[in-house]
Amino acid sequence: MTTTDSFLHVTDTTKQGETAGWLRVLAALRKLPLGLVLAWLVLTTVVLWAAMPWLFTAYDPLQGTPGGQLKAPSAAHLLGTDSLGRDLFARLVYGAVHSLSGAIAAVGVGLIVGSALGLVAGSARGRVDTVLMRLVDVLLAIPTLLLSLSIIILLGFGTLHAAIAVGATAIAGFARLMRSEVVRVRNAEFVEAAFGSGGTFARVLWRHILPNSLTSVIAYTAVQFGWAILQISTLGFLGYGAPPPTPEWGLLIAEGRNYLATAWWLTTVPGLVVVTVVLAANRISRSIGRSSP
Amino acid sequence: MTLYVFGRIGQALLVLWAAFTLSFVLLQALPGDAVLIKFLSPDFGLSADQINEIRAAYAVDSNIFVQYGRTLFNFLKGDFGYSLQAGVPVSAQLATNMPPTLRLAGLGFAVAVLLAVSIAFLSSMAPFAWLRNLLQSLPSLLISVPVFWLAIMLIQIFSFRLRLVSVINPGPWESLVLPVATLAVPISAPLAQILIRNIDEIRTRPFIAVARAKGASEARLLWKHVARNAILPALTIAGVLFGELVAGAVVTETVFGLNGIGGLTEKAVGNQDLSVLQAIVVISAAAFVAINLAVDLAYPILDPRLRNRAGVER
Amino acid sequence: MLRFPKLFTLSLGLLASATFATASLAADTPVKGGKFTYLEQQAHTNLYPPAGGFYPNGGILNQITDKLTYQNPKTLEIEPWLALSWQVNDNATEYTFKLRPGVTFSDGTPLDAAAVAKNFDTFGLGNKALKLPVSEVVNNYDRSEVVDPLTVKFYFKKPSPGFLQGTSVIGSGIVSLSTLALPFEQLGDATKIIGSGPFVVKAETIGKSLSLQARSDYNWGPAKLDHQGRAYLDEISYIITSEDSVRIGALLAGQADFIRQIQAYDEAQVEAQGFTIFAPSTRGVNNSIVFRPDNPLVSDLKVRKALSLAVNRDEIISTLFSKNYPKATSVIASTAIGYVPLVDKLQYDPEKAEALLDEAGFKPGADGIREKDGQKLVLTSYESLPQPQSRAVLQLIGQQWAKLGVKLNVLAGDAGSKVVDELDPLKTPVAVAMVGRADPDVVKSQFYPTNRNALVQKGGVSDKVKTFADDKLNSILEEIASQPDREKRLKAVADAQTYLLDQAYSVPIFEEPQAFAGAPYVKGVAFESVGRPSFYSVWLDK
Amino acid sequence: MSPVQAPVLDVRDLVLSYRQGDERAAVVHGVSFTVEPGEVVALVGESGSGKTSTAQAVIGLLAENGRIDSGTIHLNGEDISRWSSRRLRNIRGAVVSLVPQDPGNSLDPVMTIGAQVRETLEIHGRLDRREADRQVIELLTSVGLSEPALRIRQYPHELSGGMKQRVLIAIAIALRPALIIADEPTSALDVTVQRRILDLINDLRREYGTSVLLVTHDLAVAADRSDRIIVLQGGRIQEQGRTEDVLAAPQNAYTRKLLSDAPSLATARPRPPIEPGRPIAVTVRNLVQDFPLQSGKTFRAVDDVSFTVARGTTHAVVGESGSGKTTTIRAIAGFQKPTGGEIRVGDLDVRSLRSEELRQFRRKVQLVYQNPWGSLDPRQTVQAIVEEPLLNFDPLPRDQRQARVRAMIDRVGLPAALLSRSPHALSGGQRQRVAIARALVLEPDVVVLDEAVSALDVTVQAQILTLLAELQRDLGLTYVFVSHDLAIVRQIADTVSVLHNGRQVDYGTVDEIFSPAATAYTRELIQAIPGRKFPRAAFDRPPLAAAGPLS
Repeated sequence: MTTTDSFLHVTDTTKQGETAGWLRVLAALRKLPLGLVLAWLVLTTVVLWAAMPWLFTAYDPLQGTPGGQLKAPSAAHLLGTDSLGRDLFARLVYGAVHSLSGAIAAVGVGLIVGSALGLVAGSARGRVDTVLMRLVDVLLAIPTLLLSLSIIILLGFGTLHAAIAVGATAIAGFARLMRSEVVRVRNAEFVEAAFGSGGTFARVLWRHILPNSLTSVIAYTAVQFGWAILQISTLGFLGYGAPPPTPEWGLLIAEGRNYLATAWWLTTVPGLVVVTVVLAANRISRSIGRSSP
Repeated sequence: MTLYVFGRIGQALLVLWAAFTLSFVLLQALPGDAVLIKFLSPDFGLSADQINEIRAAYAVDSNIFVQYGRTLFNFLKGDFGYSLQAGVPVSAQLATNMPPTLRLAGLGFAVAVLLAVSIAFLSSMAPFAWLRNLLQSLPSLLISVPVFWLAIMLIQIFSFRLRLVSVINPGPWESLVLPVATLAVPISAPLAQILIRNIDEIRTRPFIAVARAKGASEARLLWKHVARNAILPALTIAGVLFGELVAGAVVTETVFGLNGIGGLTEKAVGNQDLSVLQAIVVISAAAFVAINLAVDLAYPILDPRLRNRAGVER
Repeated sequence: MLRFPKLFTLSLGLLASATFATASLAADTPVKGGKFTYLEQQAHTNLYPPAGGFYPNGGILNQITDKLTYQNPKTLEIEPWLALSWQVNDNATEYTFKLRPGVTFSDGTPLDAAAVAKNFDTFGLGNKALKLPVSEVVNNYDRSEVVDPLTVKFYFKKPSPGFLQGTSVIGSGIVSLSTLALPFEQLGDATKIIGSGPFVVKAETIGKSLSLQARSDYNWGPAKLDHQGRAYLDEISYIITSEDSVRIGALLAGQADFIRQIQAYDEAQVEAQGFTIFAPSTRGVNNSIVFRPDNPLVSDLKVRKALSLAVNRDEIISTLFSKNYPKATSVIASTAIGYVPLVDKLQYDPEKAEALLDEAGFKPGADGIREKDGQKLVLTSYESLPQPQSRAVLQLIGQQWAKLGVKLNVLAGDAGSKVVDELDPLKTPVAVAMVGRADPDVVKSQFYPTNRNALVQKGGVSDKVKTFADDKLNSILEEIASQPDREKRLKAVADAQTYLLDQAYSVPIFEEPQAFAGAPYVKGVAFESVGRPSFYSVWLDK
Repeated sequence: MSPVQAPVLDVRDLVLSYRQGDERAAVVHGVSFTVEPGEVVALVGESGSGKTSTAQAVIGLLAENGRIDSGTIHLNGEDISRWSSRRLRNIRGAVVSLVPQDPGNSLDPVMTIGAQVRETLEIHGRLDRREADRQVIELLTSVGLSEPALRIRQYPHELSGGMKQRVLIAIAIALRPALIIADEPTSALDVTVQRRILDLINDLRREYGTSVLLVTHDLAVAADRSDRIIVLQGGRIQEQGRTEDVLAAPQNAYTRKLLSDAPSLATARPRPPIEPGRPIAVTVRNLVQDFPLQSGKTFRAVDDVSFTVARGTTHAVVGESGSGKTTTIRAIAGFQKPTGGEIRVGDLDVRSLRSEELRQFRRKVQLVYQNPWGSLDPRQTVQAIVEEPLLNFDPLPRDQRQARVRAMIDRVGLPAALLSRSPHALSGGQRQRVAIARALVLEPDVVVLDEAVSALDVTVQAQILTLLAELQRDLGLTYVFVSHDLAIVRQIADTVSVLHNGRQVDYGTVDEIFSPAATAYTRELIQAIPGRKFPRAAFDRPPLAAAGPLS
């Protein structure tokens, strides 16, 4: 009932003249929850940081000003400087690309491997399903942090390797979700109807099962994105993250914590940035989860 | 029913064995070994020959299959081997480190459940809409905070600035306040999210309307009808929460400098103290498997709908 | 709501510091008793005395064991302790010690000639069955002889001039026969270490904390100290607190009395609040970076020279450190024995550095990084956790080198990868080096292939080295370890310093102190000659 | 029922609205009616008519975003329309109670039956535990539940749908309220159960003198069971009056349409008999279908069912839930391999088909599902849905393919503008038309319809049935039609199989089945069909098109 009504309402408004086009956009935006708008704003800003950091700061993130170290936040250095006299804001801005790409790579690994596992398990069923899902159980049974640390030691240090290590621990979650979604969708009548229309297994999988399973997987991906940022920064904290002087956020928090007694901003601000970005990712995930039909 | 129970136990043992094997392979693949790491330290100033002798004495270079067989056999006997780094048997290390971790994890979990349940129920009962909204978004915030950062901040604020609790030489309960708070945050958040979602979902069910039509008050609805139905499905994430608990314990114990399995893990990874790591993996995997098994077996008892699942077919 | 208690605590703090100030005006008579909380950065690894070179190990051993001799940290003279007197033959192959009577281990057994002989037999020869390694301070050891219950004599195969000083170091703490009968791996358990020191291990939580109790019958401290008899403190609580911010925060918040590893950037704040900084010199090889010439990138002397010239020590010290961290003027510290100032070999000259790199054939590439025959001049080094701000120092050196077109990767790896990679010159062409010991032998310890082998020469533990070995250097180092004549020995030390800098194997940066901080009421803190704390004379003025 | 007595319920000018985003949408516009003591008033309307909202407002259970904008609701003389929820609590259950729509989901799954019935007594705080238990057993006995002492310790999932509805009725009558609101109390139940439940409500009403507000979409039920009828459409009352009067002489056009569209035995006109000698399109012989159980045993869902369907005719498979009717047709459509017996469609033996043959077989047999909300992929457009079967088989050029899709959409009576819409933007009837278009686009011989109209409102139902008949006539289709609704079956089918517990109890032409010669079970089914009070053939309605031609 309500969906139909709101749909009709939307079509009505689109019929109005184009003169007030941007007003309508504004009105639509106003209808969005404020939190969601802020979340997108945060994510857009951070993506811009990653893409064009030079637009946001004139300082070099790697070359500090010797003698200008550990300066408190001021007009010249918005967020102060670190122990080598590097501008913290510049390091945050330039670090976005490392943290984001790390998180994206991690989620990518989990998404691709996990979803593939889940898709196969959920659509093949039977013995294949049992074996794959027990395998996932094994992955879950090994403490995630221990697993990521071992993988990093095995692969060597670096942003990418940390991402893979985090991604490996995300596989199980994706696999489970994908499988349950596939099983749910597989049992839907429209899937049987698609087989009834003469669809082959591959076509039905591609046309119906996959697209209908994806909404929750995408919502989960957004959550995992935030989670991956946290995990990568935790690895950085434990000394297994990106090598210095990479201004990766986790490393910023980790390095900054030693200066807490003297320069509290060095760890507090990057921490708040991470919280904000993860929060934004979670908020967006919720909105994706809700919009699913 | 017994067939089902035995089947589940068999599967659990299989998962445990696979976790042991996977971790064994993973750990063996790590570069270096504990002997090298320990004795190569320049503080000993040992020569190459001396180190080779020590390596031989610890038999670290024997065939990997032999080692696997021996380790597995020893584990089955309950012998976890010897920690090269600490110079004590692993079982002794576990004996000293397990109780504090169990205490921390147990309390952390209890506080987390309490927190999650209060957030979830208050978020649907609180008097003002803005308060309800605030409470509903609280779990998102809690889940977004890096645990180690939170720990550092809590210490700075509550111990060093406000001087409310001492982190050095604290009393037995004082020592737990901040770590438990730290640990509870990442555990409570997903739990609260699930509870909120379940509560929202249960509240739309027809039987709630029927209970309302009986004249039930909101409190009665919540406690008698919503609560039980909403909490039951949350049990299924107990295993996952346990994983969070282990990861949280590593970070918490590291930051607070507490002794426990988490701190032990962190050090053992750094020193590649394989026998310690292997023991930790097996123990946590066993705990994970046991928790999931317990949930699986207890679920039918708690949920009447599943009670006669294996008996009469519906 | 929050503001009020904050104000309250603040005023309380002011009040407290005011009381402290008045208290410190009181007479400086040591107060007996009290519990002392000491925050250590890292857990001890093993308490076999020769393993005491590791600071956390030494910090404990220094309280629970006594040594034959006492090296006066001010004069570096060797003074009596457990040995009342000693004799050395001319070519330093025979040492005779007269022991102090009435000394007992904490388990009640006597500390006599037999016990001392067994200790040095073990330190000098090792014990394969028990996996006990040889001490790095005992060179060319042959055998011992118990002359009478209070006289012990040691024989050496070759001259061992460093042995007398060697008896005064942490690594030569005397432990009971029962301790020496234990296999190496059990010596990680502090409660099993039975010494004769002023404190006894009461309880231990491995990796976390240690509780020491004063021995009330202790009466054999170093003879020339003012303080004799038992320790003033009743109890010392060692707590491993690896977080820098927690250690400093706890000290300032009054939760701890004394901490190790306070970083230079916190010094100002600590002193501003009336706390005391202690930065005893370690008198050994300076905090340096060293090259592994087996790696073709740094096999050319010109390259090493250039990199050395491009290091701006003043900038490093002014940015990261304080007055407690003097600029290096040679390979070893200016307070070390055998030090020769070599300032002219440690200049900062970026232009010359560039010229040398050009000469060596490394030309700037498209990305600004120099390359030669397709090989980019990209170097890698692990940070060294025990060294102060090692990561920051390396990053700053990396910045300085970057101006030259040289890239330095700084790794912060796990202990395992670090140990393995450090053996491979191809993986770690650059490393951080530092060792403290108040004897010229320290230079040999640092660079000799079968010791710490800082340059990773062939003949050491590593099987990754292809060719590199510097026989000339090694022969100088051997000379240091075996030359009985003091003058000739010091000459060898000077030669070693000159040679190491001429070859640009080592780039000394600063003289590394051990930095401690104590609460204002902590009095009588002393340090042995290389900066390990001794709490024997500590008392609490509160 | 004397007019002097005050009405139990007096609703005046009730306006209800729901908040949607920033705006409010009114769903009930000024509804006024009364319910006298002891009277049954039926609130009749299709989905979206506002009948349920009105009933919810009376018991104060409007959804959170709903609101009474104006008007009054007098219950026993007191206006409760402005009462706080706290105050409303005191009358809920005690003065006014509810028999809900969906017995399957209306009992708390983790609470015993006893506790749930007792709860009403507890809330209105009267008794100690033992006395309460005694009353609970008494109540369960009075609603005709067998073994009440056992039932109070059971959980809802252990009870059948009809038993659950009895429990819910016991809850509703526990405190002898003045008014019971019965919101579609039987629409989720089989006809025979439906009849017993409605009888029960009627008996209890008579016994206790309680008034009933019966909310239903089923005019037949309303006709049989109510004293007065209120017809709602679009939130407005179209007509209200004594049931006999409204049925006999409806004043309002909408009411007339409802009456003519409502399927009922009385109004349904059987199709002309089919001429003998038509070729056989579908043969089912000795069909047996077993399902393995977890315990290792097997459950026999279909046991020895045989029938044939002549080409161009409609065969109805009739039965209550669990009778095996759906299993039978799924086997025909090739979605299940029968355990035993034979199924032939044309000259194909369905049992022997392997995967690719099975796929080709789909061109001949198509299935239309009961629920048009679940059988269409929510992510596809109408165009893509109808086009998909063509993509699976005929490598037609794009423009030809689209032309066929457009033609088919037009054939099922949908405007071409809908092609770009997605299913959730369509009404239920439109969706079912799309599902039919998808089934027909391959030009199959046989269409299997699984309760294809039972989820739809009566007016829509009538339209779809008409469409199906037309398509059969024009395209010569053979239908296998599954239904629980004998009234519809009588209208559309030529031959009928009646299934009961997996066995075929009756098989023959429509006339034979509806004749007294049928078995007792079939007769019971027919007896249970509501709508007996409908005036016989009062509204003329053309019979559905006759069986299709032989093409």
